Amino acid sequence: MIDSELFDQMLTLAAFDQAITVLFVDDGVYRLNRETGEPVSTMETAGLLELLAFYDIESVWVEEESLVQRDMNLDDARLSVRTMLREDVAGLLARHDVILGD
Amino acid sequence: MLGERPEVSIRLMKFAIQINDSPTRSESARTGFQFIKAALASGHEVVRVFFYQEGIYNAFIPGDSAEAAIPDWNALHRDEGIELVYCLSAAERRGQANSCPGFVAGGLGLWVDACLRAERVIVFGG
Amino acid sequence: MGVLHLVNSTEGLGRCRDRLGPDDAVILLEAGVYTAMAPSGKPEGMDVDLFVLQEHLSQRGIARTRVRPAFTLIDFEGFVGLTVRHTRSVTWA
Amino acid sequence: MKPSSPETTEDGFLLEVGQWDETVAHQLAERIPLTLTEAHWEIISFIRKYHARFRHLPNNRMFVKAVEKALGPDKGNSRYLNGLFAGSPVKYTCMVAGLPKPPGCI
Repeated sequence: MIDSELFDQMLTLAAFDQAITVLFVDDGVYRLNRETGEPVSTMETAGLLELLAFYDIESVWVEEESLVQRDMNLDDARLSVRTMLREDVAGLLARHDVILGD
Repeated sequence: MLGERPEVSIRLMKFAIQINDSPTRSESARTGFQFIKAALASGHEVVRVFFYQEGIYNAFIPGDSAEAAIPDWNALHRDEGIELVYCLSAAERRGQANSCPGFVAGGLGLWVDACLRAERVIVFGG
Repeated sequence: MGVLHLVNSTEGLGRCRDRLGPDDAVILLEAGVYTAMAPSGKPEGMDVDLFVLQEHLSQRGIARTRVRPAFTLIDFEGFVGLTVRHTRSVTWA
Repeated sequence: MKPSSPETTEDGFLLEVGQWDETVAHQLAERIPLTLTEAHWEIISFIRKYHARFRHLPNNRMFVKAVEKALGPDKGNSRYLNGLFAGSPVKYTCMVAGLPKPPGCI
């Protein structure tokens, strides 16, 4: 069940036609697989990303170092999430008007 | 001779504030409360305070001016006319009904509206 | 200009350390103020303006002499000023 | 045999999601009261598919957007949906569709 209040906040912003970028960092990467904590390539992750995509949230990133530190990987080609390096996160933050965390 | 004038140092801003923590379990609600008071004292405007996630408990735990431990949000609403909106579904999810005076229930749409009207968005807690 | 990083936990400073841009600033609040204490000098890799909320230091009985010199003590009015100077902020819990 | 009136929560949402069928939908609609037409069924079947696919319930704004994405702007707008569902589209659509209470509905 995708019931996170953070996701509802993102989806509502998207429904108001705001351009949204989602970035998973630190323990946030576990949200890519909340149920089992297994590697992130699961049906549920696909479902979450599908929901984001349904509302036109297609800029979805996960920080490489956060994955590596947690022995997680993103090798499922079905997943539309892209990885970025920690050193590029500052630049991403600077390109947005509002930054909301969890 | 007119030199270059320094930029006016005080720029008045519109703030949208989100509070995400309970006033009894964390300091963040109180930090947000004091931030808002300081912002108002500096002449800034607070478009709306939106209470989300655990922050909705602020709408259900009466403020206490005397102790000053629990923010007196109602006084802020009464004295400064600040709009206090708690997220209805976040409150329902936590089984909370009958909010304290000064608060109104609303949806995330009101938060997005505040973000769009404000020049600065600040999130406390969570 | 830049992003203002609000750090309100002891882990927060470490979390934002490698995610700072050149025009950013950091303010320590709540439990985050503990990370303003020794070792002396600037926290490694943080070449940005660093602030700590004085009120939250006092509440924890931390004397200003124990705060690293790299941090500037600031009150709530100064905190508001920082959010005016930086166009966006992010909270690291 | 089905009970003649489906058991609901205090707010009128079906207690046992598995009990839902078209007859139950009509019974739930009668209590609002709403008379279901083809136009209603199009929206009801959309929200059931949406919920089955995403395991998520939208709030008002998301719902309008979601209907717009699935069925086009003629249907994905507040005026059309409010008219069809007595001014509370996301609430009554979910209710008649046998889904739980959606977020942010009074």
